[in-house]
Amino acid sequence: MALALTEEQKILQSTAREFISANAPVAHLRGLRDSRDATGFSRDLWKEMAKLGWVGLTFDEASGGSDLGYAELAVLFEECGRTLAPTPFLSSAVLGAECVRRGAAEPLRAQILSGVAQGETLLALALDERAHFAPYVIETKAEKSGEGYVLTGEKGFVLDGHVADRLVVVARTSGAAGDRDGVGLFLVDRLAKGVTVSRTGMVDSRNAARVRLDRAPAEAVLGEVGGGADVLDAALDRGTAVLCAEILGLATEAFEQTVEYLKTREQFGVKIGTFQALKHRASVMFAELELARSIVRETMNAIDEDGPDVPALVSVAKARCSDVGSLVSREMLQMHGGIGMTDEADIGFYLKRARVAELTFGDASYHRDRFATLQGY
Amino acid sequence: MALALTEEQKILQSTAREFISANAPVAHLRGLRDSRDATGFSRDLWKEMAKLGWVGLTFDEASGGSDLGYAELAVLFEECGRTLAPTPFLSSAVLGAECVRRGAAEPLRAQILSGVAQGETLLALALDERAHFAPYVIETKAEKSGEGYVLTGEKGFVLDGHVADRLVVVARTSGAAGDRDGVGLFLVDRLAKGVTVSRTGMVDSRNAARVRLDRAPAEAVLGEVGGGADVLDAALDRGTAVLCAEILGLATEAFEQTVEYLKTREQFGVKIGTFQALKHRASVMFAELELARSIVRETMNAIDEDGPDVPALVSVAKARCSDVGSLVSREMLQMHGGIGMTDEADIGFYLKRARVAELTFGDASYHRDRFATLQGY
Amino acid sequence: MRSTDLDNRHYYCHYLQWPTAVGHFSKEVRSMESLESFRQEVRSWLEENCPASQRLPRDGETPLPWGSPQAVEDAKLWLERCANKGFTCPSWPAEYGGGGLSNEQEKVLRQEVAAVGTQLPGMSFGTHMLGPVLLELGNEEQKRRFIPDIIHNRLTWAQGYSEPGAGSDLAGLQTRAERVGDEYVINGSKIWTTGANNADWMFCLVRTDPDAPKHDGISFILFDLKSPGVTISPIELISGASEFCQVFFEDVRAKAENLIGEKNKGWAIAKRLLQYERTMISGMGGGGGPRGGAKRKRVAKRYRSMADMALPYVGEKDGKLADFALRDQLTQTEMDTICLTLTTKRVGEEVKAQKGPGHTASMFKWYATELNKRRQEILTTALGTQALGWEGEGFQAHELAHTRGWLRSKGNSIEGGTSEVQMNVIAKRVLGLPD
Amino acid sequence: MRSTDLDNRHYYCHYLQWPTAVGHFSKEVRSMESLESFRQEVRSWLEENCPASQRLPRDGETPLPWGSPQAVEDAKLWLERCANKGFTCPSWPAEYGGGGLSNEQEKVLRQEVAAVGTQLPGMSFGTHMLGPVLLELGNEEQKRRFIPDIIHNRLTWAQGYSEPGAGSDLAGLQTRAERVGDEYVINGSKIWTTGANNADWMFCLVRTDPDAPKHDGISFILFDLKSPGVTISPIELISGASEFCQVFFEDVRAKAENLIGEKNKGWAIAKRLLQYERTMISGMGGGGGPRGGAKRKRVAKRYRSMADMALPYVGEKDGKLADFALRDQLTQTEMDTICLTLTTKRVGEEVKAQKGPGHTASMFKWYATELNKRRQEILTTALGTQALGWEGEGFQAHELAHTRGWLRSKGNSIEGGTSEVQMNVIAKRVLGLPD
Repeated sequence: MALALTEEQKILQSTAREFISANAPVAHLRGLRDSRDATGFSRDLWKEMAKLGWVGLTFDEASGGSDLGYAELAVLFEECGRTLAPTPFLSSAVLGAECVRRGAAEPLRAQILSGVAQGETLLALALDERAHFAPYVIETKAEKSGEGYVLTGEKGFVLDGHVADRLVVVARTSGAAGDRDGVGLFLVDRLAKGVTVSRTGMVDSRNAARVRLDRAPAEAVLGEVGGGADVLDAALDRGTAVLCAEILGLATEAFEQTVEYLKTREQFGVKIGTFQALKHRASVMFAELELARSIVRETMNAIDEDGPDVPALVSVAKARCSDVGSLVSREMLQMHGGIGMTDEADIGFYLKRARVAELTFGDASYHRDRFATLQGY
Repeated sequence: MALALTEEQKILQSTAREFISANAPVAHLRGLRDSRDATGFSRDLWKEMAKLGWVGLTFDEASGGSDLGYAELAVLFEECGRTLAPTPFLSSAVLGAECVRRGAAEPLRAQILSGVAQGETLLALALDERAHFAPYVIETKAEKSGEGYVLTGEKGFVLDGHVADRLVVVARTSGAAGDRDGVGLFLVDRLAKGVTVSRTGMVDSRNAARVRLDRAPAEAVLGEVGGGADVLDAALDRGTAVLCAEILGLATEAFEQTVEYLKTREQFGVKIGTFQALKHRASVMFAELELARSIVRETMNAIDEDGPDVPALVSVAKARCSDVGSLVSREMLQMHGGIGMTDEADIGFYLKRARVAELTFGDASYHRDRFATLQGY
Repeated sequence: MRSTDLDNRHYYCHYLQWPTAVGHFSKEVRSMESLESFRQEVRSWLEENCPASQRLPRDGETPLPWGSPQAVEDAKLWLERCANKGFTCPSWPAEYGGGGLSNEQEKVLRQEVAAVGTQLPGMSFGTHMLGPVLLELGNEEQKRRFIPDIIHNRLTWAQGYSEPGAGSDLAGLQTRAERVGDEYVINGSKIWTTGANNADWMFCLVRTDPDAPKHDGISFILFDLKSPGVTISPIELISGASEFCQVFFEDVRAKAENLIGEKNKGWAIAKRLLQYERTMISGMGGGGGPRGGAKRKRVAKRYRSMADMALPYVGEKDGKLADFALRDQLTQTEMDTICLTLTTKRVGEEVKAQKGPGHTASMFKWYATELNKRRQEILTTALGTQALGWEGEGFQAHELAHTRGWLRSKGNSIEGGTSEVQMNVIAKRVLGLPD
Repeated sequence: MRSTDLDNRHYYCHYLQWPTAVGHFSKEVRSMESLESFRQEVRSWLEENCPASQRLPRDGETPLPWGSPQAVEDAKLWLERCANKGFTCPSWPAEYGGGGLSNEQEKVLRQEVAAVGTQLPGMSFGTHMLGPVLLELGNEEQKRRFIPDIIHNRLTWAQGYSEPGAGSDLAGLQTRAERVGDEYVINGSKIWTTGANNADWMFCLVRTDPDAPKHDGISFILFDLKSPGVTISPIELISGASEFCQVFFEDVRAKAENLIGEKNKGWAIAKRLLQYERTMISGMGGGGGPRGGAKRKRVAKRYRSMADMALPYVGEKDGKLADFALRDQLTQTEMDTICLTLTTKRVGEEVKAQKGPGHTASMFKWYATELNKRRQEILTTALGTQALGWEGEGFQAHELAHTRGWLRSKGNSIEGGTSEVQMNVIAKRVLGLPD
């Protein structure tokens, strides 16, 4: 598959850019933050995006989707990244939906996915129990109770957990924290008894929550009981991949704004873009971004071909995008000087989102370690 | 103790600079290399240095020394570093002599040390058995034989081993490779039977050898049998410290020559030192060197006070000097452009020596690991 | 951002030991005996005058809570007592109320102050930036008018330097001051003015000749911020509320007698003050050390403050911090901190003979701020998602403080002259590279 | 160093896949049917004409030793056969002896060539630098005189660009050429001339108007290196002997008809050729891939060539390379290599429509050479003291080769335009930053 965008993808890109810059510029996120909006994103906007067919872009037609690929989905995430648009895309339409798609039986599967595709149903993945990404370090317990399971434990950094209708909870039926075996995925109604959700105020003004489970009943098991790691890993790889696309968009926008500033800001009677030290740093950013763009595209192609390289490529992509997002957002701030430090400017929003995305699903050194392990050294 | 040089140290510095730049400029090393000199350094020069009292600078008076400190010795090593002067200073007067000073009984101790101080006796430490510094990874065996010990094994990267009169061989009486216990230091006559020494041609045109021991008899044990690691560690810390001083001198000289080149070389009708990107890189080098200078001085003070921080400070110094030597020598080459790539210029000599010194006694990451371990984390 | 946010200073300064007493106004060397008697004098004065609440508690003592009414009262008293002796500015001439001490005496004073577990009070923009400049370049009348107030910290000063269009290029400033009678009438705006909303007076750069080349039309003037026509609005930062303000001037009237140096020659004064500022920023935290003095102890020092912060989040493996890449980076930062601290000490020793700060201040300012940014980034990585909170539940107070501190640290390499400007200064002034 | 050391190219090129056939002289698109018949044609031609010794051995075959008399003979034969078909320069016009193929045909040719496990022969300064420039900017007579020779590799060309005082600032060159009758008389010196001691002719930049602004007095001329007055001395590098030479000219006579383009307008030609050079440096290694074609395989690819080199020296712990800091760096380098390779592919796709190389060639040249330097440094660290040998016993041949290669790699970011120059080009041409 090609790494350059196809004509169709270019059209999707320009449609998305137009729609998102009109409906969800950075001011949109700022407004939600300043008004301390209880949802943290616009449900109306989300439904608009569903109507455009974006939410179910990769779902099959039976689930109300458009049967397109991650290559197309990445185009949307890149555009959302440019304006830092807050939506439940990652939590519902990728993480949650991939778990359901791969793990749920019909008719539950189609029922939930079409709800998601229509922008009605929101999902969230309740995974993290530590401050660092470690998907098998699970102590939340799933215990047999009658026909089903009840779950007990505590989860943090649950993206969009505060508004999700259903939670996909990662819990353990056997083994010890750190074991890949014994991990299962359980679908839980957020309003079920024993479920307590509290929103946590994040630095990037996006949405996350803590979830406490106290013998909360599961409505269904996704995948094999105790063998959920296969589904989980596939969902996480895809979630990580689209997060990379988001970072790529964010960093591209940050870079372009910075280059523009270098061309217009004057100090010492000249444009600051004439300073060679800044030029060289801009050239470095340009190259690093070009490399990021290529690996993101390749990763999406591999996902769409369901190739055996997906995990390795996802790690290359996340390591690189974490580093690039960090580099570009820091340089953006430094090169803008004092104005970048003010809340009034949007620069801080880019810096904050880049840092959160950097740590989400493992940072660069996590993914270098994972890649090396996958390569067997 | 002060970190700035004292008046006495400044006098020593200028004496040393005058002597070494007159007698051992880089051309001296080049000449030895080009003539494939069998010794690899000038014995006459070494005796001159002995006469000046430099070789035995830190030895006590009973051993023919001047009873001065490592703070003074470091001044000499810095100056030797500036011109890459090849001498058996490190091997004989620091590594070997420290082992003898700390481990040998009188009268052997004073006899050997005064031989060293006079520039007559040469010592070498036969330690490495791996391509990476790992002082307790010793498989060379010391076996009881009659009154004494015989040694069997193979050593590499033995500095000045090809001309040493006596070798201090690190060998094991018990335990397994990697254990600190069971390591002993044995004094061996290089001409004894069972000892085969072959010189290895190193990239920095300095002197190293492989030593094969086939039931070679030890003349004496230095320190406790099987408890030689205390002596060894102390000697290695001091050897590493003076090596840091050498790198500091080397890097300072490389930096000064580079700044001078930036001020004189013209391209595009201007001095290349006007280019801001190069200015900033020069400023970075300046700062990193200033920091290196301070830690080298502090380390010497700690050695002279025999303080408990010596191992930690040595690791800080070696990590920093390894990095600084590498940074400055690479920048020296890049900033000089094509001329730096020619053998005719001296720049390659600095690059090569910096790389060898970087890997000698552990590189930066080795010493960061050691420091963290010493700090208990 | 031109100015220094005092609140943030501890983020990048607390691990630096700048030799504060470089001795700008040293006198004749006293003999060892008289030094010893001076030491005794200081010691008993301290015993009598330094309130217990202003010292680190001795073994077994219960510390007074910070900010308790008693401690606040004591702090005022301690400042007043020190100011009366001139000890807030120990080396300044006694004729203006300074301590009048020699270098050696000041050193003794600081040693004894440290020995009782306290610090000399009153460090401020007045004592460390404006004061030294006034003593060097002000006229007699100006010194008599302002120096005693500075020593007693009677006025809080704001620094009117940066403007919206003139950040790194400070000399591009556009705030106008026109002479009208014995006053100047000021119009324009300043930004990044630390603590302007709590300050009494401002030392301010103004353009008094708009037609001259940009460096030649600037003057350095002092005026009361309570004057009519001054409007002050605080600035919100990416890290939240800040001490920074934007200050607007509309026909503000300043007395002409408070113009320092010559009219249109203010640039040299401005630069001199910047050198003092850089020294202060890069070097703060000197003064009171731990009880027990500076003698090298026979126990190894511990350098693991970052590791201790990281451990609860990262965990251990075989007795080592479990994330090896993080451990390596963290250790390098600890090491660089040690080296930087030693360098401030060494350079301090080397420039002892010199008067005033040298250009290496640029190196310290630049390196210390970049190092702090690095430190904050590494700790953010170490704390993981616990470092990503903004407010509310789910985060401990120190975690939220870390997040704000991390964000705030991004300004360190901009305020007080950007890192880029500092590197230019090093290249030009220290290395002598051509323009 | 201006020129490219062919011998060293594999150090930084072998892991790059530059789309070699960007199609500078593309023709009309052929229909799929005729393409398929072309493929059959090529396939049978290859089966008949490509000697077995010039292919990778098939399973079970014994490879012929490289450099054996048979292989050398076969290599000549293979070159001659390809040249006769114009396949050394597949897309060049048939009228000058080129292949005259369309983009699509060239692609098919390369696929089939790869499928039999070989490469198209004859890559040289002639085919990849001088040839394209002559076709674009030479006159008819010059094309007829030189292009066929280039296609057949009958002449080895040297590139007379850099001078001792003109490295990065190529246009500062001082070698003079004065018109005397129908000749130019050349005096001066060139440096970093790759393979001049084995070359037949030189394409050379000379100053034909010393009074004009520096870019306006340069001409581009070809002449025979066997001419009287040419002296060639090889240069020894820090890594040992090299293909580089310094070349001195004393009243060397070149025919005026061999001046390419207009007199004093040679700078534009020089720059154009440099773009082709950068493309070649950053992109070499295209062409023959492994047998089996480019279809994504259903087994995961292996990216561990550096780890495999490091393992025997560093050892394993829990199945991981035992030095964790090294493992992290090494992995980053492997990852960056993957990303760079993909980027050459992506940009290749994106510029397919464009004619000739674009300015991103600067990015590839810069990034690939810096990446190779990084790779060499990491491997040096991995090999430890075994990477520090120069010659003689105690080191394996591949270890000594590594040492030389590490040293040689330092020149990569200087020759062919320094990294600094490439970054300037990116900033100006790609990002549009002001001068």
